[in-house]
This record gives sequence, structure tokens and C-alpha cells, in this order.
Amino acid sequence: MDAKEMIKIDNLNKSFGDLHVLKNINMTVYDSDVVCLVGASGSGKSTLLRCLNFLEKKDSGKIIIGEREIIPGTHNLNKVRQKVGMVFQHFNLFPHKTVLENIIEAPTMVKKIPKDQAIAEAKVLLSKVGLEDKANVYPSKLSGGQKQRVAIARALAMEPDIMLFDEPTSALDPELVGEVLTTMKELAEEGMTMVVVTHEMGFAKEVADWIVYMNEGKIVELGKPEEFFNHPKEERTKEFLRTTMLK
Amino acid sequence: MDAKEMIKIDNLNKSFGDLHVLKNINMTVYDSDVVCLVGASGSGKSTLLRCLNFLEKKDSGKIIIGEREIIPGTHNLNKVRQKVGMVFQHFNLFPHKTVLENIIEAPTMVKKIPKDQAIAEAKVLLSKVGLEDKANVYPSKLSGGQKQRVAIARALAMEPDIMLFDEPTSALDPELVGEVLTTMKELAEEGMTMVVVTHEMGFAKEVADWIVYMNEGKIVELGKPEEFFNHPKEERTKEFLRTTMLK
Amino acid sequence: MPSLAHFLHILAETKGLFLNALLLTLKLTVVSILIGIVIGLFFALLKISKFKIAGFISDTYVYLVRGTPLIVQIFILYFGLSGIFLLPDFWAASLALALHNGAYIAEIFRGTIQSVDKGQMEAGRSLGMTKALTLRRIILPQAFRRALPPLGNQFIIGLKDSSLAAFISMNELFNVATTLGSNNFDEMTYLLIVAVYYLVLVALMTFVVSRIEKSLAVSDR
Amino acid sequence: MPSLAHFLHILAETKGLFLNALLLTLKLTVVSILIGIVIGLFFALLKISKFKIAGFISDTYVYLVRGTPLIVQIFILYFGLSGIFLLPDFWAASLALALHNGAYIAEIFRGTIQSVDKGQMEAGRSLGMTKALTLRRIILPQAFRRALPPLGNQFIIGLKDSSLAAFISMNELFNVATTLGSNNFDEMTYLLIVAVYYLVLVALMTFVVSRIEKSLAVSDR
Amino acid sequence: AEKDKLTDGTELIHKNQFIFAASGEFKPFSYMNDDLTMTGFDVEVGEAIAKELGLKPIQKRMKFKGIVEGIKTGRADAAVASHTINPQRSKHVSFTTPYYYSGPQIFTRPDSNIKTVKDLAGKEVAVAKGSTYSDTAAKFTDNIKTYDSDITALKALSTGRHDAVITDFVTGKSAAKEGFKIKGQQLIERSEQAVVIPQDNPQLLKRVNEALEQLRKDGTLSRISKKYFGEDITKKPE
Ligand SMILES: Nc1ncnc2c1ncn2[C@@H]1O[C@H](COP(=O)(O)OP(=O)(O)OP(=O)(O)O)[C@@H](O)[C@H]1O
Ligand SMILES: Nc1ncnc2c1ncn2[C@@H]1O[C@H](COP(=O)(O)OP(=O)(O)OP(=O)(O)O)[C@@H](O)[C@H]1O
Ligand SMILES: [Mg+2]
Ligand SMILES: [Mg+2]
Repeated sequence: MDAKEMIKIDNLNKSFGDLHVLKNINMTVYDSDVVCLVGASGSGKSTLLRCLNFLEKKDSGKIIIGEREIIPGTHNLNKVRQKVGMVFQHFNLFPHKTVLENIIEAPTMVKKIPKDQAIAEAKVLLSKVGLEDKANVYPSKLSGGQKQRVAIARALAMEPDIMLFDEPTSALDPELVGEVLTTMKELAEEGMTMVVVTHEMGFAKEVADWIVYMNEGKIVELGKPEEFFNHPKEERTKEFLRTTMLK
Repeated sequence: MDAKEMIKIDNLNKSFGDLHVLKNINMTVYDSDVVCLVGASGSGKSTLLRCLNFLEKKDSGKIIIGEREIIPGTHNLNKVRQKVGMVFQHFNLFPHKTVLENIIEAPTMVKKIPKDQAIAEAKVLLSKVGLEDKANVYPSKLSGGQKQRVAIARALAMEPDIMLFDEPTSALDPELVGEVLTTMKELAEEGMTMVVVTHEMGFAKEVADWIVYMNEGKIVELGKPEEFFNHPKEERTKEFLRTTMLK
Repeated sequence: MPSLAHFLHILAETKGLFLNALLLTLKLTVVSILIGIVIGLFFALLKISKFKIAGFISDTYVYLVRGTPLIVQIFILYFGLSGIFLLPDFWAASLALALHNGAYIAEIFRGTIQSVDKGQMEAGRSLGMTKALTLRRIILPQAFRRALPPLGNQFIIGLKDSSLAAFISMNELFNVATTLGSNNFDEMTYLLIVAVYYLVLVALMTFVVSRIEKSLAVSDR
Repeated sequence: MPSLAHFLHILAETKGLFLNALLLTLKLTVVSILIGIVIGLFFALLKISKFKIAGFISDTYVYLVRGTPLIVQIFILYFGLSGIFLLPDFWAASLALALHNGAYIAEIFRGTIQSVDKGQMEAGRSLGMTKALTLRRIILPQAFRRALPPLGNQFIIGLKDSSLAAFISMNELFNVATTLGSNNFDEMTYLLIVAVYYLVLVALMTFVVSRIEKSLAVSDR
Repeated sequence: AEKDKLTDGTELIHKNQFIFAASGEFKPFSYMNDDLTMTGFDVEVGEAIAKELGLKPIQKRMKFKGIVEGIKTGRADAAVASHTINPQRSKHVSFTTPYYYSGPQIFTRPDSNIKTVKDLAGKEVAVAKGSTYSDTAAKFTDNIKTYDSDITALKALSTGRHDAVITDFVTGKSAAKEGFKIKGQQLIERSEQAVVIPQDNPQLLKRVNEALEQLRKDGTLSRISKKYFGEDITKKPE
């Protein structure tokens, strides 16, 4: 664990009104690590992920991305977000743009990369996710799995240092889950730093460097996959694994 | 089988557009008989029932209610319908009227029975279905089972000779099915002639005099319950019973 | 633009005149909406009747009203009707507005009647009630309830539309404002005053409509 | 009522005149809807902005327009604006109609903007796009598409409403009809003729709108 | 709003044009040609004045009741629109010397009992909005209905509405000629009609007065009057 710290979360708290959703979260993610966030529905996984991208505003605590603490208002969040890609459960592709246009939108508009170059890079990404033939198709013509792979390519187009995934496969028909997980696995193998909220325990077991189990807004247990799945320490983790593995 | 013929169906046919829904139906229902119509979804059970009440117009064939053939246009269907009560899957209570008003509506407006008398009779019917305390409540305040019992009372208020039921319990929560079936059983024991479309095989077994099994618009088998359930003759009946009894 | 002091001065000075005009505006609106409801119900029933020709008549009426500006309708009815039979001015204006409102109300009723569950008609018929009786006793009461919020809205529209009766010599709010304005060579002040009267009326009506909507939502059975 | 022969005779005789008037009606409508779209978009953006005061300004504008009759608005703007700066008549009329249409169009845009899935904004932000950029490139194009059918509808309403520009000396359809009618002492014939022109215009527009709706439904992505 | 200022102090909306307003709904004083230009007595007088001033005549059609406001707010240079001189108007605009003399008359349906102003008490009288006739009518009855044009008011009378209309006797006469079912009764009073000029433009007033004087002298006004009325209404009656 001598690698660079990519994300450091320090005593993070977040409430929605009276609902205390994240309670004193501490966590560090190192370069090239794949962290899988697991836990019951409502335990705060999405909120934690969204805080890392500043889509939610934290109440207290520190979030350090790369080298420095990010303070909204002081730092340009748009710059930070360019370094942190995000993939959503419901893809959120831009329906009025083709696959190619979806991918080049941010590079050309935000990074001001020339259109030709952006298209060339987009095509490389598309072939990486196995969709080079879909460049000029509108999202509505794609299957869920294809949509999600486009969403991954779109996020990668900004050349992020970190990728966040929020249940990337849970809106997919079961037979389409595999293709997305394969893409993610390849990404992990290339050394991308990833934080993945998922219910796919198989994927977590195989790909994750660390598993983080959350419950009611707290990190209950954190461990290497073998440890976590085979010798969970906490009672609640055991309970969670029992019910989850059944499905 | 010396009893009076209450319903006689002779070579009944009915299509919706290209869809031939009832194919040469022949059937006789005698006084005080309880006939249960069973069969897969789409087999034409509801359509047959609705034809008996002239809510659907037959294409060809005869329908004899009581003593004579009913020919729409020649006979006053409103008079006929007064003798044939109907209970619907979704109750179809009048939401802007109280339970009592629901029941006295047709007697006072159609039969011109004085309101006092109609109310008195309605109260008798309400106590019969066990809802005397709900007289002045609006339907929205009732449970599904209570609604259906009010619907039965409403139909009975017209003093019909025959009662038709179209899946009277299938819109109900399981724990409410019993109270409706009990009411229906009591009705049967009093000698009401009833035709019941149902998926409740327990009820059919216990209460029906005859079971009619329909498939693809045809009557495939007709028999006494013991026979029907224990020694079905037709291959399709056996198959139907196998899948239905599983549930 | 008039000064605020001048505006308030004239506002106070003319309140008697405008109150009379306001009453006429309200009378025109209420009467034309009430007649419009009768007309609208009639054409809605034509539309849902099983006779094709009745549906066609209803469609034509709605199309003619929706296809032409209200001011054209008002002039045609005001001068056209007098060739046939001479209604008093107030009734001629009310009828013109009512025929306009009626088309929109017909669409409201058609919508709410068709929104009543089909099972209601079947339940009525299965009890031996005639189609007409079921319509009257079962379907229409439910359709009316649902029509209340859109009718309230139509009332607000009708209130504003009644300003066009000014052009057929009704001394309602707008006419009084422009007449006083041109007599006193001070159009702006009077126009602003009448705008305030309309704003207050519309605000009151909007409040009433939202109350009706809420109380319907609560008591929805 | 004029005889059919007379009606047809005058219809044929005046077609040149009415065609000119019709062009003005269309110009008024198109210009006022186009300006109305700009105004509407502006106030819709105010409304959805995070500044309370902006939302309040937008609400006030919509409330003022919806709370008063169009004819009052037209008079106030026509006479009121000339106190400040003197627009040519056509532009004064167009602006008055545009400010009216703008309030309704603002409501259309507000609705369609809010109907775009929230995930679209989040996706844009997560890619490092600013809120303004995401709005312009991602949200608004989708909101515009959805706004097309209601905008078409507003165009039809605006077409009919433009008849009130007659009262501020625009020689559009209705004004020409009443003027010719009163010059020839034959109001009814000319009113019926102008009604036909409006009916045809509205029928054409209704057809166009329904085509747009269909093509959107088909290509809906 | 800024106007062009000529060297002699005359202000015009456009320095080469004389933009004059009329209603176009007051036949035969002003009405529409089939090409939507206006014609009529007022309009020809306006054009003659422009010619006399050496300016290009530009017609401007406005609803009658908006004309004074239009002159005040600078939407036209002048109005040649049959405005009767009266004190209220004089507070807001300037009047030239009269260019014709006329008077309001009572018009009724042919079978009416109303003959003189005395019969008007309590009767419903229709007038054009913004005209002096509503003041005239107000002296005799308090039941007044207003329309946007005199001819619409006469039309309403003719179709059986209202009890009487008060309007210019020439206008009523021509409507009766066109088949309106109306009849002229008492001529109520004499009135003088003049061109309307903004108050802040005294030089224009002066020049229009000079032009009118010239048109009177050279017989142009009389000629136009004879053309439309068959008589000369531009001379002050004795
Ligand atoms: N914008 C919001 N406003 C109010 N409450 C919210 C909001 N977003 C989330 N919550 C609440 O915060 C809690 C945590 O939500 P979160 O979405 O982070 O859970 P999760 O672990 O991602 O669950 P799931 O597996 O269902 O996605 C839940 O109770 C949720 O209802
Ligand atoms: N009004 C109608 N118009 C067209 N088709 C209809 C209509 N009513 C029923 N059908 C069709 O007729 C067939 C028989 O329908 P019916 O409702 O009688 O079946 P069922 O045996 O009652 O089925 P279920 O158990 O689902 O109620 C079905 O294919 C149905 O789709
Ligand atoms: Mg989540
Ligand atoms: Mg059925």
C-alpha cells in the first residue's frame, strides 16, 4: 500500500433534513485500487459516491481528491469533476445526441479539444467498449447493456483519474449484465482507480481490491474480498452476506 | 333434473372483429343450480357471462331466460336485466353514493318502490351480508371484501331470479376472499340460481352443482364437481387442473 | 405614466362607477358560464351519443368556435342574431359569450364523462336501469364533480373574455375604463385602474378554484 | 343574414384586400410568437434559477399577464409604451401580443424544462460541464422538442388573439372586415367572410401541429 | 419620442411628411377605398393641407377614440378627423380654425316617437366612444351606450337596438341613404370641426391655419365639400 492516495475522506457527514445519511465516514482509496461499496438499500452508498463527485454537498468533514482538499466555492468543481468520471444506474445518455456526439460533447465543449481529434479519440473508446459500429446511432436504439457501455466510454473521454460507478448493472436485464461487467473488469485491469457501488457479489469477489460494507450511514466493515466474504468479522456483515448470497 | 329451466343457451356465437370468442355454446341452467365457469384467461368466460346479461350482443344463437327467448330490440332488455343480477370483479359500486344509496338506487328509480320501503329492504340485505353498520358510509371507506358484499346486496335488491358473478374475488386481498365466498355460499344454500366465473377451485368443489370448463371459446367439459375434479375426461381438462391446482 | 398619487386619487374617485361596471362584468361572466354549461352539456351528450350525425354536429360547433376569434363571434352573433330575433343587449352579449364558453365547456364535459369508469355504466345497466337513467343518476354526477376545477378555470378565462363585450356597448369594466379614459383624455390611468380590478377578481377566483380542487382531492372517494 | 350569392360575390371581390390583411395577421402572429418565445424562455430560466427574486419576478410577470384581459394589456402597452419610446405601430402591436404570448410560453418552457430527467443535468455536471453549458447543450434542446406541440397550440391561440390588434389600428383581418363592413353598411357579410379566413388558417395550423406531434411521437428517442 | 425639427421650429415625425390621422369609419368624412387607403371629405382636406404645406401627405388610420391620445403621444402629426372643438379637448391638444360646420342630430327608427331632445329623457342613446356626442347626449339622458364607430352605433339602432343615436347629421343622412332603417329628427346644436395639432407644436398650428385660410380663399374647401355632400358645409352658417 505504498501507492498514491487518490481519494481521502475524513469524517464526512451528510444529512437530508432530519435524516442523517452519512455518519463520520473515513476512507482512503489508493491509485489503481478497485473499491466495491456494498450494503442494504438506503444505507447511503449512492450518497457517498455522489459526495465524491460533489453532486451532493457534504455537511462536514473533508474530501481530498488527488493532492488537495476540495472546498466547493473555493475550488472549481467543474475542474475536479473532469478528473472524476461517473457512471449512473440509469445511464443518463443524452437522448438527442448520437453515441458519438454523446462522447465528444464534454471534450469539445469543456476541454475545447478540436472536433476531429475528439472524434478520433471517441472511436478508440468505442472500439474499446466493443461498440465501434454504433457511433452514429441514437441511444434509444441501443440495448441497456450497450447504453451503459457508451456511458462508460463517455466518462472515459474526459480522461479521468478516478471512475465512480453507481449500480451500473442493476437497471439491466440479467443477460446484459455480463457485457458491462466485462468492460469494467478490463478497465480495472488497465489500472483505473474505481469506486463501484454494486450488488454483483461475483464481480466484487473477483475484481475488487477492497470491499466496503455500509449500513445505516456507517462503514461497518472493510476488507480484502477473501477475508470479507469468507471471514466477515461483524455480525451485521454476516447477516448481510447470508441474505444477499441467497439471491 | 326435473327443475325449471332458468337459462338455456343454444348455439351461441360471438366475435370481436376477427376474434371468434364464443363458438357454438350450448348450455342449460336449472332453477337453484350453481354453475361454476372455469378456464384459462381469454377462454371467453366473461364474454359468455356478459352475453347472458346482454352487456355484449351475441352474433348468432338463442338465449332463453326464464321461459322465452330474449331478442334485443323486441324485448325490453332492462326488464330482463332486472331478473338477472350481476356482480363484477371490480365491484363497480357508485362512488358518489353511500352504501344504502347504492342499494336503493335501482329499486326506487327503476321499480319505483317507495323510498321508505326500499330502505327497509336494503337494511335487511345489508344485515344479510353482515354490513348493517356501513349503511351510511361511502364505498371509498370500505375494504374490497366489504365492497363486494355491498355489490351483492345491491344486485339482490332487485330480487333477481338469477345471479351472475364474474370473478367476484380475484381483485381481493387473499385474507378478504373468505368473507365474500361465505356470502355467496349462503346465497346458494337459499336456492339462488347462480352462474359463477371463478378461479377458486375450493369454492367450486364445495358449492357448485355443475362445473363448466371452457377453452378457446368452447365448452370442453361439463360435470358434477366430484367427477370433474377427480375423473376429468378430457386431456385438456386434466392439464388445466394440473396447472391450476398447483397455485 | 400617471403618478402614483394621481392613480390613487382617480381610483378612489371612480370606485362607485367601477363597482357598477364590475357587477356587470360579473353578471355577464356568471350568466354566460351558466348558459355555457347548459350548452356544453348538450353538445357533450351529442358527442358521446351513438348517432354519428350528433357527434358531427357537436364537432362542427366546437370547431367553429375554436377556429375563430371571440371578437368575430361576438360581432356576428350580436348583429346576426338581431336579424332573427331581438334579444335585449345584456342577453345578446351573454349569449354570444355563452356560445363561446359552451364549446370549451363541451370539451371539458366530454373529457370528464369519458373519464368515468366504463364499469359504472355496466353496473347501472345490469341493474335494469336505462342508458339515460344511468347517465343522469350515475355518470353525470361523477363527471360534474371532476369538471369543477376545469370549469373554475374556464370561469376565469370567461371573466377576462367578457371585456370584449365592451365593443357591443356593454358598460362593463373595460368599456367604462376606455370611455372615462377618453372623456378625460387620461387613458393610461383608467386602463391601469381597470387592470387592478381584473387582477383582484382573477386572484380571488384563482383562490376559490384552488380551494375547490383541494376539497375535491380530500373528499375524493 | 346575407344571401349565399351575395356572400360569395363579396368574397371573390375582396380577396385581394383580405389577402393583404391575412399577410399582416400572419406577420403579427409569427413575429409575436417568435418574440414571445424569447421572452418566454427568459422568464422560464428566471423561474428555474436558484435565485428567489428571479423566480418572484417571473411569477409576477406571468400573474400580471394571466390576470388581465389581453385587450387591456394591448391598450396599456400601446399607449403606455409611447410615453417612453415610440415604436412603429406594427412593432408596438407585435410587442404587446408578444408580451402576452410570452407569459404562456414561459409556462410551457418551465413545464418542459422541468420534465427533462434530472439525471441529464447530473450527467452533464459529472462530465465537468458547467450548469449553464449543460442547460444550453443538454437540457434546452430536449425541452424545446417537447415544447413544439404546445407552442403550435399557442400559435393558433396567438393567431386568433391577433384580431385584437385591430383596436390599435393594425389593418389585419378583423380590422379590414369591420372597416369594409361599416363603409359598405354591410357588416354581417364581411364578418362572415373574415370568419372563413380564420377557420381556414386555424384548420391549416391545426393540421401542421398534429403532423409535428406525430413526427415527434415516431422519432421519439 | 424625438421628432424632426424644421428650421422654422415646426416639429414633424418625419421632416418631409405630413402624417394625419382619421378613423376611416365615418363615411363620408373618412372611409376606406378597396385598396385600404382612406378617402372622404376629411382625408381630402388633409391631403390639400399637406400639399399647401409642401409636404407629402401620409394617412394614418386610428380608432376615433384613440386619435387624441395618438396626437398627444406623437403617433401622428395632426388629425383631420372631424373633431368638434370643445373645452375638454382644448386642454390636451390645440385646434386650428374650423374647416367645416355641422351639428349633432337625433336619429331614431322611422316609427319612433322621439322627435326632440325633450323626448330623450330616460331613453337609451348610443354614441361613438370619444366623440363629443356623448357629452351632448348626457345633457338629455343618463342611459348612454358606446360603440367604437358612429356607423356601428347606427347599425345597432337600425337592427332594433337602443332608442336613438346622436351623431353628425351628414353621417346619419348617408347611412339612411345606404338603407339603414333610421330617420333624422331634431338638429341639436351647431358645432365647429377643426384639425387637431399637438399642444407643444405652435409653429405647425400656425402653418396649418395659414394653409386652411389659403384653401378657403382659393375655393378648394368648398369644392371638396360639394363633391361629398352636394353642398358647402365649410362656410360658417349665419
Ligand atoms: N435528495 C434526497 N433527499 C432526501 N433524502 C434522500 C435524498 N437522496 C437520498 N435520500 C435518502 O438518503 C438515504 C440514503 O440514500 P442512498 O441513495 O444513498 O442509499 P443507497 O445505499 O444508495 O440505496 P440503494 O441501494 O437503494 O440505491 C435513503 O434513506 C434515501 O431515502
Ligand atoms: N370488448 C372487447 N373487444 C375486443 N376483444 C375483446 C373484448 N372483450 C374481450 N375480448 C377478447 O375476447 C377474448 C375472451 O375474453 P374474456 O374476457 O371473455 O376472457 P375470460 O375467459 O373472461 O378471461 P379472464 O380470465 O382473463 O377474465 C379475449 O381474447 C379478449 O381479449
Ligand atoms: Mg443507490
Ligand atoms: Mg374475465
